[in-house]
Amino acid sequence: MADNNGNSGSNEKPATKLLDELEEGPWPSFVTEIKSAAEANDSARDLLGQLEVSYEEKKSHWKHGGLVGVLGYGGGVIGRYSDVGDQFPKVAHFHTLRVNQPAAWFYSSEALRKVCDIWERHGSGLTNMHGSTGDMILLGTTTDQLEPTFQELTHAGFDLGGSGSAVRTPSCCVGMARCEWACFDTMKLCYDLTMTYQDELHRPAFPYKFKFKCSGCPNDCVASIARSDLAVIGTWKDDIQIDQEEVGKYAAAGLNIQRDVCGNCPGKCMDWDGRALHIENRDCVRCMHCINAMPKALRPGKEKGAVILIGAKAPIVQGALLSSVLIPFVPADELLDTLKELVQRIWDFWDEYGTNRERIGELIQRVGLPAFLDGIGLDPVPEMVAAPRDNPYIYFQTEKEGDQ
Amino acid sequence: MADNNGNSGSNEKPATKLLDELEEGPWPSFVTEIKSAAEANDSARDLLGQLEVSYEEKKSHWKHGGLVGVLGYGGGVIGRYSDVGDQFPKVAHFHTLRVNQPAAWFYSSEALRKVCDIWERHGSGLTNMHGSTGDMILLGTTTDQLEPTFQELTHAGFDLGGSGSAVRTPSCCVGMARCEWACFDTMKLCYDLTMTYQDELHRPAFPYKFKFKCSGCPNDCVASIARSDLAVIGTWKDDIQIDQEEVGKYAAAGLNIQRDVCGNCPGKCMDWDGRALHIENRDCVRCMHCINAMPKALRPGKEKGAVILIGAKAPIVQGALLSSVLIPFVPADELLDTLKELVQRIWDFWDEYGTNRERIGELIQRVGLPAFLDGIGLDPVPEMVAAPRDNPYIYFQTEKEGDQ
Amino acid sequence: MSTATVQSRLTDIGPPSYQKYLPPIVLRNYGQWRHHETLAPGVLCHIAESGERLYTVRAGSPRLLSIQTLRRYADLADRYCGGSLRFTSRNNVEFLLEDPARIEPLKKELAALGIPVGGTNNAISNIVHTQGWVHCHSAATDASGLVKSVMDALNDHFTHEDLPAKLRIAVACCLNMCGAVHCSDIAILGVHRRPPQIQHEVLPKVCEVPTLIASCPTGAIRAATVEGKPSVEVIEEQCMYCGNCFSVCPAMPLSDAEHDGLSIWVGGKVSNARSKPSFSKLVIPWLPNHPPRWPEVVEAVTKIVDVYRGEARRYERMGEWIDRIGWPRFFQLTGFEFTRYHIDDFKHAGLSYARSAHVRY
Amino acid sequence: MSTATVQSRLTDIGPPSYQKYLPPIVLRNYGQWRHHETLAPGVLCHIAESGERLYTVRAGSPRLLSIQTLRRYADLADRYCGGSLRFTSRNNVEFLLEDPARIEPLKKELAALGIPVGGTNNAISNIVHTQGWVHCHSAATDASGLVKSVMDALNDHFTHEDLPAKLRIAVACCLNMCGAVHCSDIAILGVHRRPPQIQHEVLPKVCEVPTLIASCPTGAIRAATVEGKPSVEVIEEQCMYCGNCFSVCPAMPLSDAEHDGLSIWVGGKVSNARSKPSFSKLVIPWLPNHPPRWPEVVEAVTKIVDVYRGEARRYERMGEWIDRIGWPRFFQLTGFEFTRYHIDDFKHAGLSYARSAHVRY
Ligand code: SRM
Ligand code: SRM
Ligand code: SRM
Ligand code: SRM
Ligand code: SF4
Ligand code: SF4
Ligand code: SF4
Ligand code: SF4
Ligand code: SF4
Ligand code: SF4
Ligand code: SF4
Ligand code: SF4
Repeated sequence: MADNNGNSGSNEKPATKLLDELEEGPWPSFVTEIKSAAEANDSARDLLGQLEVSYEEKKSHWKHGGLVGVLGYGGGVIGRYSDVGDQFPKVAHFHTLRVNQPAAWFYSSEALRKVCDIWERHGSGLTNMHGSTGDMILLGTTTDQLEPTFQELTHAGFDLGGSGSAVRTPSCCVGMARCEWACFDTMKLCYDLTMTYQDELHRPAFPYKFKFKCSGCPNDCVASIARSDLAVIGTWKDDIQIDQEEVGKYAAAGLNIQRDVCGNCPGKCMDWDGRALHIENRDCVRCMHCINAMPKALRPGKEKGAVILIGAKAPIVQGALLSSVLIPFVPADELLDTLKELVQRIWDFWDEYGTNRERIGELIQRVGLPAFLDGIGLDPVPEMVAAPRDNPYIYFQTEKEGDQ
Repeated sequence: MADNNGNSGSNEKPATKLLDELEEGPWPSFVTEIKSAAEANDSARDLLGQLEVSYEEKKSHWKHGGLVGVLGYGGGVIGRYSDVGDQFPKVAHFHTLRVNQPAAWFYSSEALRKVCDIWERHGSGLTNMHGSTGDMILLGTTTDQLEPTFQELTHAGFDLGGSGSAVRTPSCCVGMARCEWACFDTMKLCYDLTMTYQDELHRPAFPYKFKFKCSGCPNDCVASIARSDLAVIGTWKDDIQIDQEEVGKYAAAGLNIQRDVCGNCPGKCMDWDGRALHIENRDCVRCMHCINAMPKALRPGKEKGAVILIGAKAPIVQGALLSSVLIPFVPADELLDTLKELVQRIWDFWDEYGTNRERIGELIQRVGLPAFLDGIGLDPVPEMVAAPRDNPYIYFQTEKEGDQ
Repeated sequence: MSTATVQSRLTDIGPPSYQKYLPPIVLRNYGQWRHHETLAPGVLCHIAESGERLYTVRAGSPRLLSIQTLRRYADLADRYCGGSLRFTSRNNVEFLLEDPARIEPLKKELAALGIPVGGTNNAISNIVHTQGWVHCHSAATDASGLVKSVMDALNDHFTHEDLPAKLRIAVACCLNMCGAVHCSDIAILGVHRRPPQIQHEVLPKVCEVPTLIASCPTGAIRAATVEGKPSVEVIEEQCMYCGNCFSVCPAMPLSDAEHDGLSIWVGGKVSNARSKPSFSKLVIPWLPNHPPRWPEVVEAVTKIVDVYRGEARRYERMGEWIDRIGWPRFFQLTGFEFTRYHIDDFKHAGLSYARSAHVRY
Repeated sequence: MSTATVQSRLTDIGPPSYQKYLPPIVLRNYGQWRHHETLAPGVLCHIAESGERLYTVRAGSPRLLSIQTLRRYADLADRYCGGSLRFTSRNNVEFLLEDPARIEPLKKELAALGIPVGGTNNAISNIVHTQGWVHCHSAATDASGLVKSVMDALNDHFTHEDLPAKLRIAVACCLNMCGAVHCSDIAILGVHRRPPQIQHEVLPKVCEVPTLIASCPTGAIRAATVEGKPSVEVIEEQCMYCGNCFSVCPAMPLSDAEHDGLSIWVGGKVSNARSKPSFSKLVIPWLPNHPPRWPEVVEAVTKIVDVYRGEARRYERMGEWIDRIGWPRFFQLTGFEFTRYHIDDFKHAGLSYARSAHVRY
């Protein structure tokens, strides 16, 4: 059946001498995937053709994207046009849809098949599972297919993700669903945040993009500290739970506890005397190393919550940033409310002072953390800095404080 | 006898209610020193008076310095005028002379007395032993006394130090004179450098000041890495010398070698198994800690030399800098020649590109280390950096290199 | 199709509820996991407080997946996992089993499909990557082809947990770094090395000149009149080929087949385990773009992995290992050349200089 | 005097030869020292390969010395040390003896003169400092008086080696930091807190306006015409009181008796032992100038020393200790307030933020 996407069942397979080489070897091949889609879909076939040309010429054949989308949404679709559309008409327009993944990327086979069916009808039959922000990426369709795809998706329970100067699809680690270390419910928080910010996600109105990521513990399995404007990283306040007997078993099994566990502790707060493991919890920085090394013997404490960090981003424009601590600890059950309140104040400040294409992290770099804190009404605490300033260039605000 | 400095033997002691309080307490008192000089010297007495006023008013009563000096020298004297000269005429002019200290501040009693005698005749009778660059500071005299003081000093074997945009008096640690760890002859090098750069020291012709300091080992007892534009810090290339028997004695005497020595080793390259100390010298960063902790058991290796570092300074203007590695190792006997050659190239570059009041460290910050290295003709080596760059903003010079 | 369009139009429904696709065993033990064990590379067992055991089989994926393959995954999920599966934050697929007896049969089926099982613990996991020539205009290289070439070479380290610690590789095809390579153990980054080729004809029509000028981090762009029309010029010595001007203005393309290529960065990490998160550092400024197999890149990455594997201590991530042995020795061991490009000369450059007398010989 | 002036004029003779004033035992064993021992606080014994032993007695000094006191030192050197002595890089005096039997008599004489012996090993040594109101126009405080007040309080830690490690204090009376306080365990730094009071009358006569404008690190100074004459104005919000404008132009004094004061910084070090050299960090942004005894400063410094002494481990310098326990706990233990001023907002500010989830509770 020739469907709306114009799949005509043409039989000409493009010659893909270079790409064919990428079907060899033990790792699953994306070329095989494109070919597989191309069996039934012309745009996948033309993609193969254009990609072979790119491989020959060592350059991209996509033009600078244009704005396309679905009714009432300002984002979620990346417009893409070929500059060799005459040669490969089925990818002349080849937009992708970003679709909100289910939290922690859990699917039922049924849901997965439903998406496949929709994408078979309306797109190239190619996907990314998943994009590096976390979305399900439906790779390649034409402008007229966007709205029908969208409607089918929503009826199947899926909505579009973010693009442009908007909230981007939040993502989270597997957390409580399968991890013993989750210090808060990452999946629920991620879902709640996504629901809370539907409008900000779908209708870009910020100076630039804004990403949320939630990791259940400091192992940070969704790389939130490196890749999100607002990172929530689980941690605990009280003592690490120790099962000394199990510690002994690790030692008996050959783990060199003093050297490999204590010796690698950044808090320098562990001691193993051959019989008992002592942890000076006051100095523990909650790095997870000892727990990672002996998961049966050690566990995070019971008073759980998260650190809130702000400002990560890739290098463009002023250099890459890692997030830094904004609130050292929020109890797990207060996370959502605290975040809602906090994020609003952050966005208000960003809205007022951010320049075009200035991420929140860059804005903080520009105006300085003290001014940012003033702006959002948060008190400075020493946990926010690796160390206090080492230069004496202090803008004293003598008026404010009175003169002693 | 009323000498040239106008010491008239006046008997009026100024009231020094506040300063008097500083004669109490166990630490030797500078007030007592000034009073002691004031017994015989009017300018010391007026200094006391003016200082008391400063203590009352909480402000300095010195005016912005003026240029004064001795014939043919552009520096070595700090001009100083009082803004309460009417009240304290004997400190209306109160310049200091900076006098090159002997290397590592060794004196004979005879030499010391000679200086005292000269300063009794020509100045306030007050000194700083020593200034924080290292000079002997003769504190307070009048313009007409500068030349006579200078002439007497040179005949006693002393010359002026630096001030202004010139080489400043180099300084060094006690080194081979009394320290078992000196990896090169700090006193000789310091002396040789001072002699080599007499002209640059006495006739300011640079964009700004330039300081040399030489420490015999990484303990850096003259703070060269923090306080000199060009730091020479002794180190060694081969293995730390170990006397295992003496190590055992430290252990027996109660030193917790594993925890306090090995555990503090930044190279993570030491192991103490209760009987022998093993050092993986390849990973040793030559920090000195283990040697400091067990001076009888451990010693630097035998292949001695120094690291050359560049660029330290106090915060004004662009923030304080620590020196950084320029040459990772120069054998002890090649130090002087290497430095002479290197320093000339550095000064040429500074001369050409440095702006007014730009220290060499700030120039390097401004143009970038790669450009500086190009400029002085030194190849980049990884020892120069804590880590390679982490941002991808590379100025590729494709022309120069051809295209591969 | 037609059925869908007549239905009411839904918007802002958000993603499926976070619990919607969780398998029953997960729902039963949600937040009640006690600890875990590794049964084999790629096979984990999570034990709940209840005593229930959940088995995970992690399989590699090219990420770019056809619906045909997705349906195959769905079939496997039905056969082995009660119809449920998940993907990981590094784009692997995870099959969640209740019955340990079914692990081996599943692994066999995966093997038959050419899908490797592994990526856990001290293995190399999947390569986080980006669109490349498959879908992006900015790409200085392809991402998928690079990943395939590198993973082919490293596949044994995916299926065996034979490294000192986790080793995370990422690919990004331009400096926008969608692959977030900036904190990876090994990062492969596409780079341009020629300034933008300004298309003066179209520029005034498609770009706002002030925005364009403001976009350049180094101030290399200034207004100019070209053949009577307002346009811009680029001061070439000030351009470091970041491509930000192209992001805001299509009339500034940087692609140049001969000069584009790859750079290699190492020693970054994300986790807070032991050391703090840190950026990757430059080790090879440029390698040529040699599709389809990028032999120079594969060789360089393999070299790094081999040396790391041979030298690092247990639990030492790439960057932690280099921290201990020092960068000079890293360059010695790998044989890579240290050049002026390795020395930072951007904003915080001075802080990257070796500001101590700590030197290894 | 008259004899001197008729002699030929000597210039550029340089300092005395480096060996000129070395005592014979030093000349005999130059470069041949084997190891050393500490006999008592302030008393070292260096043993040469030859077996010879050199005894050092280190005595505290106010640095600002009258010729009367210097002559007294010379006398002691004659009586005990064959006429030779030295000063240290921290302005102490060292008497070098060959005969151990003479140590005690020398110490007695020093005690009688009110000169403490100590400053070695894990003691507090002398305070490196600067001119202050004694001789400098820039001073926001006096240096000598501060030193005296603080050392009076800490004298016992000079005469006893009772600290976890060396503890180095420095004082600088303005941001020029002649005392190089920037890398000290404890730094006391004089600060201005009011913008320059521009003396428009004299400014055009004594300063070059462009140089003056260029001198400001934050660009706070701009040209202005005041009462018809060329002068400058200072944008007050951009001024952080560094005083660099005053250094280049006398018409820009910053002194303000009520607002000048002291700041306290901790955790810097110079040596490469264990950790790398590092800068001191701000802990108290401002304390009032209260001569003659600066009780607030003395109290703060004493507090820091006491807490450090009670909490740090053997061999931990101030900064290394804080690195281990974390800054939050340092502020807790000392009771100092953490404010917005503690957070860097100068050039590299961003790098000082806490860029990890490493948090202590
Ligand atoms: C699809 C995706 C790469 C992928 O293959 O997975 C992607 C693709 C693009 N990114 Fe990205 N980014 C993607 C995740 C990222 C990430 C990673 C992350 O989110 O964890 C980053 C780094 C983290 C960050 O946000 O800083 C990232 C940093 C950028 C930047 C640089 C932003 C910056 O502030 O430095 C740009 C440039 C821009 O915004 O103009 C960019 C721009 C783009 C554009 C829209 C290029 C453009 O200007 O048109 C790419 C569209 C490609 C295409 O044709 O589809 N993309 N982008 C990822 C989104 C998929 C998803 O929604 O799940
Ligand atoms: C499934 C996944 C989370 C998810 O929601 O998808 C996950 C799951 C687990 N991670 Fe992770 N991590 C996952 C991505 C990450 C990431 C993010 C990334 O790689 O982009 C990181 C940060 C990596 C980094 O630092 O650059 C990460 C850093 C860790 C660490 C810290 C390792 C370290 O020493 O630095 C541990 C602890 C350990 O392995 O000992 C950990 C441990 C674990 C445990 C053992 C947690 C548990 O008890 O279940 C899980 C399985 C172990 C395994 O894979 O070895 N996970 N883990 C992700 C699997 C990705 C994959 O397919 O390979
Ligand atoms: C005499 C003097 C050199 C000179 O030419 O004047 C000197 C002499 C010695 N120093 Fe020093 N140091 C001297 C200033 C310094 C300085 C510079 C400074 O304080 O401004 C430093 C760097 C301080 C810093 O890091 O901020 C310094 C850092 C050291 C260290 C490293 C300590 C550490 O753990 O960080 C050692 C090793 C040790 O003490 O274990 C050391 C060791 C020594 C030894 C033991 C070396 C030896 O074998 O003779 C000497 C006597 C020990 C003592 O005082 O405890 N010396 N030493 C200086 C005495 C100053 C004073 O009067 O107190
Ligand atoms: C006397 C001395 C302080 C002391 O009491 O020991 C001193 C005193 C002055 N210094 Fe200094 N500096 C002295 C060592 C230092 C040091 C420490 C060092 O050399 O180890 C530094 C920090 C290290 C450095 O060089 O960066 C230092 C950094 C400054 C600066 C800031 C320079 C910079 O690049 O940041 C200035 C400002 C200037 O040059 O205009 C300065 C300026 C001054 C002036 C000349 C103020 C002026 O503009 O007229 C002071 C004259 C005071 C006076 O009336 O005598 N002084 N000055 C020290 C010289 C004595 C000697 O020769 O032995
Ligand atoms: S971040 Fe922590 S809680 Fe989340 S999956 Fe990783 S280890 Fe588990
Ligand atoms: S979690 Fe990290 S810091 Fe805390 S005790 Fe364990 S290893 Fe040490
Ligand atoms: S720097 Fe080294 S060689 Fe010089 S005195 Fe100090 S410890 Fe001895
Ligand atoms: S000198 Fe320092 S780095 Fe070298 S072995 Fe000794 S403690 Fe370790
Ligand atoms: S890294 Fe660059 S080229 Fe690759 S997808 Fe992102 S924007 Fe496009
Ligand atoms: S590529 Fe980057 S540096 Fe070059 S002109 Fe464009 S924005 Fe400026
Ligand atoms: S620190 Fe400032 S006030 Fe003190 S001597 Fe140096 S320049 Fe003068
Ligand atoms: S004190 Fe410093 S910041 Fe203020 S105007 Fe003067 S130079 Fe500028």
